[in-house]
Amino acid sequence: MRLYEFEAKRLFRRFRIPVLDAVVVDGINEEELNKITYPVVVKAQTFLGGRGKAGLIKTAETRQEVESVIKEIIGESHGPYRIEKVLIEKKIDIAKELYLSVIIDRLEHKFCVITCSRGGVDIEEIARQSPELIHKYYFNASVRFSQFSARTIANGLGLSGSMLKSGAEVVYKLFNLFIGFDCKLAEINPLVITQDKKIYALDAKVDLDEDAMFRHPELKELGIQTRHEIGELTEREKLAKAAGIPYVDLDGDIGVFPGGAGFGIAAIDLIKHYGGSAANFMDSGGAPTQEKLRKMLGLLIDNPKVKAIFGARFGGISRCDDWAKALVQYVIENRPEKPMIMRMAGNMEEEGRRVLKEAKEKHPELFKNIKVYSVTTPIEEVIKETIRVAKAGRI
Amino acid sequence: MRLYEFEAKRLFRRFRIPVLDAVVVDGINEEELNKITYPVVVKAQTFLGGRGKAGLIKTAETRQEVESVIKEIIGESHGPYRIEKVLIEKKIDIAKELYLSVIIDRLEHKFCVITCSRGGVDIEEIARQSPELIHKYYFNASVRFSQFSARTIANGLGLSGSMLKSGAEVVYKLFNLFIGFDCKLAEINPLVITQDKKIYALDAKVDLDEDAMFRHPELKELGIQTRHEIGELTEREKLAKAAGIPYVDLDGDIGVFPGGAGFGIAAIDLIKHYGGSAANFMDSGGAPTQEKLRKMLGLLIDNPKVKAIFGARFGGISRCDDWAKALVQYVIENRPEKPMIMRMAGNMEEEGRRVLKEAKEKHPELFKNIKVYSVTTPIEEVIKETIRVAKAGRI
Amino acid sequence: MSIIIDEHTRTIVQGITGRNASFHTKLMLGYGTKIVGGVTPGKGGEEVAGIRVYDTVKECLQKHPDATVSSVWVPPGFARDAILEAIDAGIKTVVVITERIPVHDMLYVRECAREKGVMVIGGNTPGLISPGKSLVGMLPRITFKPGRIGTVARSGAITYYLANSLNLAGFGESTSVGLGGDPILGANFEDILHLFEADPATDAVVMAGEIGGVYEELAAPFIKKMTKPVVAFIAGKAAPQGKRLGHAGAIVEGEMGTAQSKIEALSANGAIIAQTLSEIPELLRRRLA
Amino acid sequence: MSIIIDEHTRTIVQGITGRNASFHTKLMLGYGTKIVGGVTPGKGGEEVAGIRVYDTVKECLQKHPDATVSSVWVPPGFARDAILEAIDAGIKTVVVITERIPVHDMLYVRECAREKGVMVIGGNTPGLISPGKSLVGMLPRITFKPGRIGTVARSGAITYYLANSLNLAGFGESTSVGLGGDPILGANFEDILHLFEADPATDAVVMAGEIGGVYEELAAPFIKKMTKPVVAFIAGKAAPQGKRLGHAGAIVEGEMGTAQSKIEALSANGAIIAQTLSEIPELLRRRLA
Repeated sequence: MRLYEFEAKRLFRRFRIPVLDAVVVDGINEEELNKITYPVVVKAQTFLGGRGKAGLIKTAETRQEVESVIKEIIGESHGPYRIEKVLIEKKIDIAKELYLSVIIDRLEHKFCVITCSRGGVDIEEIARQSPELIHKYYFNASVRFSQFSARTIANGLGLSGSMLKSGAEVVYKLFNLFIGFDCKLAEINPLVITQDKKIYALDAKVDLDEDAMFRHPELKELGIQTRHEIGELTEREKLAKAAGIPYVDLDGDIGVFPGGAGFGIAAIDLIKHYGGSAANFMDSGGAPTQEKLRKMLGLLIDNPKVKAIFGARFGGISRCDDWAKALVQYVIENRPEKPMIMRMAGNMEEEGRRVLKEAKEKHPELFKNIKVYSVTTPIEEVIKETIRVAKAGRI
Repeated sequence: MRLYEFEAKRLFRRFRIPVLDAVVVDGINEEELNKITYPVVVKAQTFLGGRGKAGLIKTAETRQEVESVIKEIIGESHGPYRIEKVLIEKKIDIAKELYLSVIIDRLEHKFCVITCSRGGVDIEEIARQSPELIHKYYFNASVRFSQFSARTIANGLGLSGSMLKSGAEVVYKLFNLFIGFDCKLAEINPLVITQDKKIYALDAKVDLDEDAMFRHPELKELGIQTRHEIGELTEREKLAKAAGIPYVDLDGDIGVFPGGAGFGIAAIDLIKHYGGSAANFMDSGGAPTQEKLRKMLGLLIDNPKVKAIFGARFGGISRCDDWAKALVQYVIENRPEKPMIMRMAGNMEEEGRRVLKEAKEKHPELFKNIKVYSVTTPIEEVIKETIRVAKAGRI
Repeated sequence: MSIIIDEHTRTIVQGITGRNASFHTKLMLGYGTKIVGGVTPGKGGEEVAGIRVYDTVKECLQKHPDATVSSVWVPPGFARDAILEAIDAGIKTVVVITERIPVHDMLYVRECAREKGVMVIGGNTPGLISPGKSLVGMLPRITFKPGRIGTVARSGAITYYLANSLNLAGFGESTSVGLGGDPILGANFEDILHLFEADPATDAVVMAGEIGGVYEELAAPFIKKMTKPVVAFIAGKAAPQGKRLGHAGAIVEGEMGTAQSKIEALSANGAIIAQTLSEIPELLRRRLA
Repeated sequence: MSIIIDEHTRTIVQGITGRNASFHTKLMLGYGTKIVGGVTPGKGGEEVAGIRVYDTVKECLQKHPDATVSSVWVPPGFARDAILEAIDAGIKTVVVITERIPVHDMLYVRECAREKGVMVIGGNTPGLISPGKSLVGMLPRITFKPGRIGTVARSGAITYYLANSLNLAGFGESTSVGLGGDPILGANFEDILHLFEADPATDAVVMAGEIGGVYEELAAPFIKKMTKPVVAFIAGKAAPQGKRLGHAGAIVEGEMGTAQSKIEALSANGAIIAQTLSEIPELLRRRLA
């Protein structure tokens, strides 16, 4: 989960990484703006880089200027984001800009500190053009990070004298923040040294491990909540999120009601391969409850773009009987008319089939648009059938 | 540095190891005693074990009783200690008593958790008589202590069901306390389980590493100060301690003014071997300042029991010139009459000799009782000479 | 023959008293898997499906020293500790069903496992099966049949559909291994390919990967060295870039994690790329002919 | 020949800009010790006694890759980090002058050192000297003369008096090693006895221990296996039980730490026990005759 700059800087403050005094506003907030001493830099809060080039970082010398800059930036778009907040920091005299980050290197399965003596610019660009400027230092997850490593890293950045010590301090603290908050990324770009030999994290980027949030209640104290991280959510995505269902809207007309995420991704490929178009990505998670399964189904049925639903349940940790019961209850309660082409196989399949059969005998009219194939029909035949139905508009 | 039970329990509380509600008093403190609900156990605070047998743990059912018990215990002697405080805890119904400790095993160079299913008694006694009841678990200093280790240890204590979990919690927290406060020992004897299935550290013993105190400012917050740990201090020992000089009073008449601690110990042996008797142990530490050296000398000169002083300086990290200057200044300022038989060799010896020679030429009368041998006289000859002088009462 | 587990393998179940674990313990026993004990701290002495529950893995192994495989079903916050407990007690293969284990925890666990020569499979794996011999995890038995194709996949459901496609076309599996869907895994494609290459009962391997991570790319060079054919199916070709699709392992990250990058790396090293599941049997047949 | 250091040894000094370190750097250089660089973080580029100061050990070793020994003079709170830095950078012998290093720190450092095959001597050691060849630490040169006796002691001053007694009687040292006075040490008696036993330039060993700790007892069994005579001097026979004498290493703890226990263990394994320093040369002479 990526954090906004102003959120990341709250973590920095907790670990005493030096950041500039700042205020965050979502408009002309008198009280906050009264705290400012000029000149200042006003920075749009967004998840994307390249804010400078996009005109989303501006300086202001006076109250009048700062107000006009705030009005100008807030509400602007930046890629998929609408700017809602700006961070206002004192403008400082920069002598040097550096780059520093800690990441997880998934090739090496280690923590990796990356530095560059040229900061404030696109680091990937530098890595391509001047790879010799980039230093990498690897650390095993089982080893305690030592002060000497921090000094060696600061030394590699060309720092010396008192700056070696304050630079090493920042490296040490950033690494500890990375560990302490279960980060996937903790980045300072640029790390600046001022004319008067002070060091500040001028920008801050943090990407947290969603799966470790349960052990960081302190994030809530810091006012940081779990959120969808990339792009704005559609209304349906918001509904799904509220129900704890990973869900992404796509452009097609076939609603995909799969088992796990991996097959959900494959199903989108296969639908495209056979000439159809998926309306969504969705994941049921490990062993969904019947209630969750009904909610998942509802998301698809209620989507006006969806012409047919492709469903697949291969019971592993999830059980076919739960799935069948959820389907039956949903159908009886909501009487959907959209065709559903499904396939059910795996653990507790027999019991699932019994549930479906009983319901169909009892409410034949409700199940006339629903087909549930078994393990003997290849999954891709079911997909092809769904595409045919979606195009025809009926079974 | 050993802690009193009530101090150790403050550390326990910080690590959420369950202890009973308690008050600590050094007499009839109305305010504190009003907090008590009866019956209670009144426990003398002392560094030695065997308080029960010594009659220093007593129960009381009423306010009247508790006051009389307090008056009885405070002021009592226990080995070399005078009881100054008592801890008053609620009396509980004990179902089971266990033993649990974490120590540093200097043979293995590892941390070691020791458990015994029989607690509340002398553990060394059990180790001798029923060694099969004692379990030891070793842990490397570089490895993080895991919850599963705590469970395995609790399991080895015969705990099961909900008690397994609460026992493992105590093990886990005690180990973390041991690490967190740089302990040499953290012991709970007994760890009790009550009739209603609660677990408490009924006693608490903690021995801290003096050399790690600098990184535990939190001890001060907890009201725990550095102190001499074994026995009561003599007045001279208190003076030495205030000056940061390791010093122990002994029974003899030869004041020992050595270099390091190791030779200080050897000198006591050698004085005894040659028929003399040392008046003290003393250690100058790594590289003493001249001021510290003068204070060391003063401790010996001012001791009426001391008839002669044996001094030895082998300049290593300490320097002969510093030593000589300190001696000269002390002699000029204090004009001591006690004979001093010394030997000086090692780093900066030449400069030291020059300093001594000049002073002696300037103040011959002050140095008439002072002899400073050189590297060519064996140290044991100097010791023998000092013994002779001490017996004769003059050079 | 088969890899990792066979009819002689003794296994234990960590977190056995949980809802899913106890249900699947019954299914595993029904399949013939030799489960000798379960572990749930604080529930020592209870029984699940006739299997004795112990408080610690150590105690369990003292009673059943022949157990070499453990499956871990505990909640994610306890997974690291449970895996370390299994490793410390002497278990040789740990099958981690638990999903969404914190990334830092898995990095730590991987190091301890590698140091002790222990294979950790998962997290978020459906488990593995050597059809007709043993099943450790929660794979549906119905779809797997004894045979001579080894399969290895990241996604659970794809593991099932692979076997289903193979079986409908007359093939069966020597062993099917689910690597797991979490972003940091214990065993990876390369580890399993090594075992299949050495297994006399395996004629060919089908591997199924998906966007995100780098495990497919890392395995590619070894495929070149293999004597057995490898068919690869990669999911996520149609996934929109930058959209987060379900589990964290499926985030498209950099150039290395894309379906394109994986397909190119695998194909360049001699893997046969399958576009659909149903064409896999035909691709195998051609290479094995 | 000699052990650990000789005339070819290149050394560095960590904490070189401190008062004691810079003073003793001059003395070491005066003795002929080959110091190639110093390290003090934040003082890179300065010079001490003509020796270049670096910010990190790594940088120092990049410029002087032939350095194998480091002496550490930093304050106790920084010792652990400095020793780990030396080990990480590839130093093979770390001589820790710093005294009163926290016990937990030294336990951790010991493990890292053993894992990497690095010898850590100290903490609270005066250092070591191979007379006429090299001196690392702060031992007073005047008392040491080239010869064929190896000495090893915990206390600094006793190291000096040992050599002094030997020299006054016509002996000299191959190497004299101070183990250090801290309670947890890197190298112990046994480690050094092994080296002396293997050193062709050493005819006999004098070891001096003292009350507290267990290093003397731990070394005793090896003495039995040695071909060279070992004379042992143990300080603390007259120390009152339970009194804390100076540094923590000298606390009498349990039955194992007493002078009596040490003397018995050493004597039972063939060490010759010296009651005084002055009788050591005679004891040696008798055994070497």
